[in-house]
Amino acid sequence: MNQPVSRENSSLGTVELRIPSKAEWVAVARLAVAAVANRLNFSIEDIEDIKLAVAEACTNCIQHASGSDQIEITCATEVEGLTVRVQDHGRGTRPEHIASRRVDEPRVGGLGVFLIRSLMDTVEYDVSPDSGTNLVMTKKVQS
Amino acid sequence: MNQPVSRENSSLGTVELRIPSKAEWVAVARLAVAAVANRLNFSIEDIEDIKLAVAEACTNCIQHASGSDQIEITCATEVEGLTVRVQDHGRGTRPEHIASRRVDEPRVGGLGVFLIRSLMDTVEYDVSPDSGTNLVMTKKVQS
Amino acid sequence: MDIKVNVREAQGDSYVVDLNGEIDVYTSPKVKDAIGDLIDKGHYNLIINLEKVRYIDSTGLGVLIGGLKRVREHGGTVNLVCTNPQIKKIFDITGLVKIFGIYDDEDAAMKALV
Amino acid sequence: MDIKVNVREAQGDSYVVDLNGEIDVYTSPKVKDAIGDLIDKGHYNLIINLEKVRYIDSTGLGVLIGGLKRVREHGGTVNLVCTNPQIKKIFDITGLVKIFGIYDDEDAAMKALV
Ligand SMILES: Nc1ncnc2c1ncn2[C@@H]1O[C@H](COP(=O)(O)OP(=O)(O)O)[C@@H](O)[C@H]1O
Ligand SMILES: Nc1ncnc2c1ncn2[C@@H]1O[C@H](COP(=O)(O)OP(=O)(O)O)[C@@H](O)[C@H]1O
Repeated sequence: MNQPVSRENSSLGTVELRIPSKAEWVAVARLAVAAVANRLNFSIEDIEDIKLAVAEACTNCIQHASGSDQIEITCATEVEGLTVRVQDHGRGTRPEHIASRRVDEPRVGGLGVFLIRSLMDTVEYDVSPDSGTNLVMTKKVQS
Repeated sequence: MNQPVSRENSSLGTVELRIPSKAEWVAVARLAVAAVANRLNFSIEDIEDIKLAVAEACTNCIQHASGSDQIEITCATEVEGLTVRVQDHGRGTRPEHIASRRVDEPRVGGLGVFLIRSLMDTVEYDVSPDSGTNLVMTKKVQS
Repeated sequence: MDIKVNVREAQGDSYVVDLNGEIDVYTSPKVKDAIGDLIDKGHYNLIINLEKVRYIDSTGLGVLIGGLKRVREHGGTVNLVCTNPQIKKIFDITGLVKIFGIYDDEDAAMKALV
Repeated sequence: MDIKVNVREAQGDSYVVDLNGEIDVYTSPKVKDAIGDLIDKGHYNLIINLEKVRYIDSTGLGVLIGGLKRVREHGGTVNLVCTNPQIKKIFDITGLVKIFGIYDDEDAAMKALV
């Protein structure tokens, strides 16, 4: 018989957070997500990575998602790792802006998406000019 | 002319958190609310008070609100202080259980509501057998 | 967010339980087990060192009260070492200062025990 | 969650900016202002001490890069003091190690400056 692969079984629960789309609340998001990650078996370094990725995602919502007044952060936890969704309802961007690329020369700005892609295991952007930007990123617990 | 008292004006925004009704997530709630309180002008002692009150409220949802699988924590921030709502959708309790009272003799249990009432400035329970328990508590920033 | 528990034998058949971290609804069962184990083995004079505890909630207090009740049945006692002002305040407002011996260091807690 | 900024004069018309805390989208304007003030006053040789910085994000990096660009226009430079491995890692993966002088202590950063 086939071994049923049950994703449900490994779920440890979902934590949802909603903050105003303002700079002063980003710290709440990154501390809350760090606390969530702390409940899984992540190393301190991995937790720092997740914290920064979430903060970069929120910072982009604040700086670029015009018309959105809230950011929704959803953390789905599993024994194996963490899936974080960061969603705004502002005006989205064009896919080329959030494409993955290399850092070549010093300049102000343009590091946020690069850091998110560097620090997380998988990163998926769903950009829509109407309904905002939906970022889903995952990190696996190192075993 | 009368000075219009505008509550809206002093609002700094609302942070909402939803955690599974399980012991391992209470720490996330208290750390997130502490981070919110940290953005207001609270003293470290006041932040510790708020942290404990929120944790006690969540602990009660987990231990007593049977049938509820989530806890909603809403933090409404103002320059003057913080209003935290902790809500579950489990079976509620009778009002006499959450009444304010004195601690007279040692016993296991029965300290949670007492602590919440001691640590916060105002505490209002809205208990309903059907729709769960809704606790609204406030703390003012000392000026 | 977690608690470390360390148990060590001290003078006169007393035991010290060192706690390090946060005691809440998630971590207090671990503390309860450590204290319960000692009592099950017949050790009724305990020092619980809370110097490195940054946070305690009512479930943590409940574990300490439960331990105290059990050792008292055997003529024993539980003394606490506690210096954190926030935690001292919690013992104050709950009235637990009146039922626990609370000391600033382990020496004082030990002297009061034996 | 906040940042403390302290500016002090050092040898040879150089200045040290001590940062303590977390540099993010909320706190980085404060850092930007401190560095901008120094540059506006004609100080182009700066050491930014990140030893007590526990966290930095891309807006913080942007402030440092912006400062470096401005002082370079005047033949100056910005050296960083950084020991935190997580923050060093961020400089690594962004390639900023190549454009900043990053040192383990202030002495080394100073020697490289003057
Ligand atoms: N949530 C978002 N809403 C709208 N645009 C976004 C969002 N996130 C990223 N972007 C787009 O991606 C670009 C790259 O972002 P980033 O790498 O963080 O650099 P920077 O923010 O400095 O431009 C932004 O300039 C913006 O156009
Ligand atoms: N969210 C809740 N849902 C249902 N009952 C509750 C809730 N919060 C408090 N209660 C009731 O209030 C009582 C007192 O709570 P508390 O003072 O924390 O002591 P304890 O939890 O040890 O009983 C509980 O025993 C319970 O009956």
